[in-house]
Amino acid sequence: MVRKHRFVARVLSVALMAGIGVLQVCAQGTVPPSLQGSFLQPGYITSAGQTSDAAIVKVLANTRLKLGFGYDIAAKPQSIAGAKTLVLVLGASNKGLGAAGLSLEQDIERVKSVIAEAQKNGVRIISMHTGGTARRGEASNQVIELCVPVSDVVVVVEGGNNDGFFTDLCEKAGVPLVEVASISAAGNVLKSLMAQQ
Amino acid sequence: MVRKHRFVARVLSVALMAGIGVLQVCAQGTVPPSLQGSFLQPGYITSAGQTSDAAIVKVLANTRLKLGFGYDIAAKPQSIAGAKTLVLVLGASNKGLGAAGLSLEQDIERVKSVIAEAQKNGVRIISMHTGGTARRGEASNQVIELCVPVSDVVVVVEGGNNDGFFTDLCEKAGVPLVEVASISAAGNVLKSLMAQQ
Amino acid sequence: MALQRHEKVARRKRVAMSLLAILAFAFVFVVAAPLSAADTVKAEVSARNGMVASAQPLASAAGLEILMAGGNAVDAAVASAFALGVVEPNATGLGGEGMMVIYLADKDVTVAIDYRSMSPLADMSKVKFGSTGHVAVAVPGTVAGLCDALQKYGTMSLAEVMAPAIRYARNGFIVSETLAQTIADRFDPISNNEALLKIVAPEGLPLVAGQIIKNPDLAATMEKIAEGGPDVFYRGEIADAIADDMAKNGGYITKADLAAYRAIEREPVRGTYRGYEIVSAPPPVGGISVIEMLNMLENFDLASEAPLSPRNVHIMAEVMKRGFADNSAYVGDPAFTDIPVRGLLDKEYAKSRAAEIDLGKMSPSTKAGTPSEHPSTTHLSVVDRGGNMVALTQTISGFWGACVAVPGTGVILNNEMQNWSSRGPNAYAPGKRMRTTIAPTIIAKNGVPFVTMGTPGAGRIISTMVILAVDLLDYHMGVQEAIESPRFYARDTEKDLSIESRMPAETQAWLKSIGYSIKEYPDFDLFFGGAQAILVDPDTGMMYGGADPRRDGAVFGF
Amino acid sequence: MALQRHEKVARRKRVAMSLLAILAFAFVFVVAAPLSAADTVKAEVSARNGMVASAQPLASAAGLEILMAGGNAVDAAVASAFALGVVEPNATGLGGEGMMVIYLADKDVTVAIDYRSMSPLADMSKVKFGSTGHVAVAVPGTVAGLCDALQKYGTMSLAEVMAPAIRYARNGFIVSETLAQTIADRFDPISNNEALLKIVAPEGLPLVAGQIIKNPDLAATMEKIAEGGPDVFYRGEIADAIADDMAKNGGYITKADLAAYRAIEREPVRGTYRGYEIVSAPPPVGGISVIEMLNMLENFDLASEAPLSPRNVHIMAEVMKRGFADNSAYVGDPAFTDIPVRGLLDKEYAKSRAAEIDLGKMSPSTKAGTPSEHPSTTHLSVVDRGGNMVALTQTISGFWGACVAVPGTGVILNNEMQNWSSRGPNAYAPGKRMRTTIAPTIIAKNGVPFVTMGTPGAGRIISTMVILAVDLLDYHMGVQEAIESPRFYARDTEKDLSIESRMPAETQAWLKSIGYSIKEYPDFDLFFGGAQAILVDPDTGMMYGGADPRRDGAVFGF
Repeated sequence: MVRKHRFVARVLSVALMAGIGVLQVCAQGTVPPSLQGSFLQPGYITSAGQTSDAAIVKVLANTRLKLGFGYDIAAKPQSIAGAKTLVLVLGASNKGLGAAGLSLEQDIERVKSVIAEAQKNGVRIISMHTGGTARRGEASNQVIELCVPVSDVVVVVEGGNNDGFFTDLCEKAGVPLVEVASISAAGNVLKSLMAQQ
Repeated sequence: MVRKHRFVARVLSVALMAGIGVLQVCAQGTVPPSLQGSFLQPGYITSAGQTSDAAIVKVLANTRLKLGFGYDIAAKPQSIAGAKTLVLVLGASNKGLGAAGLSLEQDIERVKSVIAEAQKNGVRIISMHTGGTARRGEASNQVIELCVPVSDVVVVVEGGNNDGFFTDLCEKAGVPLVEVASISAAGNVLKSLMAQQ
Repeated sequence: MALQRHEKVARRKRVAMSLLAILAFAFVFVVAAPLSAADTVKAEVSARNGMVASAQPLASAAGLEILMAGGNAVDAAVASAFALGVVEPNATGLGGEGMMVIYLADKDVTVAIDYRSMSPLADMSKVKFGSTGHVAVAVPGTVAGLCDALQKYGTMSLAEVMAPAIRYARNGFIVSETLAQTIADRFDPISNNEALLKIVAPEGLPLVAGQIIKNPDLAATMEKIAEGGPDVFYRGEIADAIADDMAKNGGYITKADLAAYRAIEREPVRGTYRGYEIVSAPPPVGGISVIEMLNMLENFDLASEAPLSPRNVHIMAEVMKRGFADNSAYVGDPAFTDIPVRGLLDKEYAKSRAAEIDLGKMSPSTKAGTPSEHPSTTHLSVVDRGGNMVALTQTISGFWGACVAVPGTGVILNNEMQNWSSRGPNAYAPGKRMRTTIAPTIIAKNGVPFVTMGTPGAGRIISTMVILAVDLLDYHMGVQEAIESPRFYARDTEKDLSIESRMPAETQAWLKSIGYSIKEYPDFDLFFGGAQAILVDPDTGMMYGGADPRRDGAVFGF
Repeated sequence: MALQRHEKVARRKRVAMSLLAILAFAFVFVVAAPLSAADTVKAEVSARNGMVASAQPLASAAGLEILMAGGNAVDAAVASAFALGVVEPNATGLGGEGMMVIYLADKDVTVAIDYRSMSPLADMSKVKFGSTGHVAVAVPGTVAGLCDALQKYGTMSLAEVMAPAIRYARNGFIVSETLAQTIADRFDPISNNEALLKIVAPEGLPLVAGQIIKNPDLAATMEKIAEGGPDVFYRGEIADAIADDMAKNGGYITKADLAAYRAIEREPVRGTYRGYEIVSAPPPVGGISVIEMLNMLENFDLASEAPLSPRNVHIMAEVMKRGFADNSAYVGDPAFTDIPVRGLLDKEYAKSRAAEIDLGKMSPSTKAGTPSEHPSTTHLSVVDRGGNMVALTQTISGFWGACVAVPGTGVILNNEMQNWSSRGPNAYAPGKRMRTTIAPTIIAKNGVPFVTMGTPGAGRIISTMVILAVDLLDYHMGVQEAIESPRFYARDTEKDLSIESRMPAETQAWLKSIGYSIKEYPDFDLFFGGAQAILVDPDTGMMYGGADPRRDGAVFGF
């Protein structure tokens, strides 16, 4: 079962983090060695909440880092066929939802179905929050609470975790949290998470 | 006596003006034929009241019309030695008086002495007012009242005679008044007044 | 360090010292205030010799520079409009369109120049236009309109008036919070277009507030136009680039479409309101509805009650609904649709419409089927020393238009094709201009121009123009005060009355009691548009300019 | 058509409807006003990201353009200063001089750059300097000062920041009423100089308001400096032109004088006033006296009475007289005179001076012998997004300076040589800088810059700066309100207390009763200077700019 595999990975990573003296949160920008290179190609990027931050992550991944990920801000379960890594970019955007013709509830249903598809196929999940305080709030919190517990790692750019919301959620769910200072640095973390091709 | 000569000229000019149907004021910009070419070189320009309009008349006369007049905004009696025509540019300017270090009273005394010198030597006088309404007011009126009655002709640019002040003074003193629309036109009048060289 | 608070408290204490002080204070204020009767968030700007009010300081500075170099209002408006295309690239530009109303005092000319975009000549009746990408793009009109206006009614060369815009594009300018937000919000479609991405994310990541944005390709494009005229854009090098990019990406615009484009000089629509003459932008845009609504309002004595009294807001809301219904039913491209212009502008017709209004209860809405509009529009007002006035509203439809830039040119293309209605006078046809609600307007009194005004704001443009006219002409507000007064919006197709939350509580309560459902927006919300206006005091010639605190507007005068 | 009057009456009626309305109105005003507590003639301008306040709109636009292109406050101040030299040619320019106080927030640098003019190195002790003509000219410092400031503290190239000034000089700009008046007033000496006449009377007659003035020679000169740096002016082509013109016309300035000129970086004078830090321009200019006067005022509780109460005006007048007397007695070029800077800035010394003041009667004046100063000065304030501030005051001494332009260069020369005193610390010496009263000043609170301010106005500069500081710091006025508050001026050497006629009648009556003779000026008179100031709210970072209605100032922000 996928669940069991992930449980083992979590125990290992928690043990490792304890070993380097950080319990819930990795030292800023550092990726736990156990996770380095542990995510397989091909990857696929979508938003959770229609934030255009997803497009930023796409540009980072594909234009700058040449990772060649698939991308659809409003991906459906069938979109991720063949993918081995799913990148969820977290944040609810009214403008994004409006442009996509979706309500927040509809988008949450969409994200749930994509996550279910990923879990069914053993696709591992990276959740990223790059929008800072501007992408925090009640609506964004809903998608964050949905995605963090099912993630294999969470990457948050400075500001987004000012209130410790990610820290708490990750601690509860036993998911490693990597905090970085900038969107650029988030890109570097993404690269180090991916297996060398 | 100079007075007698001027009296004859006035009678002639009044008669002439009556002949062309204008009693006190010539048709705009026209110079009575009796006055055309009747002022002799060399000419000399000074202010009455330290208005910088005197400098404008100087530029008109010398730069544009090449009349080669002498010039001193604060001319003294000895300045006009040899001149046959005196051009008084009328207007009291506080800034001009200040720059020359003169009070209005002192400048009026200076102008009186220059006029006396002119009359002594048979120098004919052209009074010009080119400053419009900006060069009218109590102080300017004092120099205008001093100069108009002793002039052989008065040239006023539009605006300066809006209240008929020059018309009344010229009528009382029997001095021909030429009204013009612009400073440029005043220059043309000056040229037509001067004898051809 | 609460210095500011300390000062405010100190000031309040002093002011509160005596009732007499307050009364004296209010008295001084009323007597000394030049035109504005109430305190305003933004200061009203006054000047004597010329004034430009636009949505961005550099665009206002461009117009000011041209006015101070001796240009007339048209020269300055064209300079500011080209500059807006650089400094508000999300809202307007060479790839967009607009409409301008010109009043020339010396020649007594009043004219509207329609440089609205048009659909390509190919049959696109089976195409789903969408809101982004190459099929969303209509043939742009800005270059033709601005060049025509300058040539016919300006006094300067294209090179002179385009110089500031070229400078800004080449040297760059600081990205504002507003601009950064529009980049971030639209980054998903933007990231699909390499050419646009190069402009707004030159290092890959979207530019953020405080960074410098440059568009050297656009500078070069404008230099070519400054030298070669509008043909460069419609028949030459830029036309080639647009047509190539369209062909490669499934777009429909060809060189033939571009070559066929013409700006159209139109007779403005004219009306009167309580003795003032209203001159506004004719169909296919919204001035006709502004006048129709004012005609209806003339049947009510608005000035007898306070500006936001329950009755007055109700009357205006009912008038808006009727005006919008007629707009939807009748307004379209006059070359393709017979528009009953006279009928819509008829005072008797307005009277009969006004008679439908029940002062005691909300009437149900009437007609349906209006197209959606978008807030990516920008207005500009200019007055020069000669009393010449220009009111100009431009747009690329949505923010960042179709999210398509033409490679190598810096030109960002509109998404006007989304503005077609499914049927009626605004149904799609090849070579037709779609309806929008923009309504640049000039108000005169006894033939002397008095106000130039306009606003972006999509569907709210027409209602906001009506509110401004009523504020100025019925309530005698100052121009900045009028711009800042609380806005509201009703439409035949919408169940809610949209209001800014500053609307008095008792008015809101009464409106609810007679059947309205209220949708509340924040105190100052860009949803209701971001107006610019200049008022010239006919007695003194003094100019008073106002800019909307709902947007980063700037009024400069000298 | 008395539309305006009609509107005002209508408005007054509405406002007068009830006492309640008036009270509500005053309340809204006090609460809503961002900083200004009273209505002002000119509007206070607010902005968040940067602001330029200068004496002329195009000069402000130049600074705004530089700020918006990402320049810092020094870049913008230098751009505006060069632009002022073009658009206020009667008051400042390459042939003049000035002093600037710079505060750099990021580097925590506070520095004054002295680019005051100096007398030529030749012995001119037997020369009567007069107020016009070549012997009145001192070696100009503007080019050295602005280039030094830019190089050390700016971020942009000389070509970038000079571009707007070059553009204005080449394209020209509309002559304002003010500029036309200064040409007319000085036309007598101007008409004696062919090169200057060519600039201000290209067709022979003086340019009048509404005409375009250009200075293509100056544009070319500035282009050469933009490319070659200040050496072009002090050692190259322009130096040749100046020296040639001097030699031909009996002037004393040689190429050696120009080559020897240096702008001097000085420690500003510093003081405190009720907890605020005052940073101002050091000798040979007037900031030291501003601080001395404020030190004296600190001994009185001004805030306990109204701004123009009889007692307060009396105290301030007595303080002004003492400060001016000390200025005359002690201030001169610090390279030639030992100035008791510490003594003059000492709080105890100020206290002993303050103790001389009899609150019940006017004291006779004390010391004598101050040089006359002239109003042809211009001030400029800039704040950028980083909190950097510049206060800069420039001059060519009298309007149109020496009324001498250097042929072929467009450069108009100063008449600073008239500013020597017959004896004392400001007596003439070769290579010495003459005293003037300019006093660009920055006020900080807890090390955070708060206000940048300055004014032209000859002898009134120092007293006006003191009034502004008191208005802002004691009376907590808004910046525009402070600039517009009625001014007054007392000096040890003058028998009269000069006031603007808005001074309350009871204050005037009481002052007369204790021995003052009053010289009344109109409501707003340029005699008292034309100030520009920017205040930054330390809590919010919001910038508030004020310009003086006594002059054509313009504040632009974004």
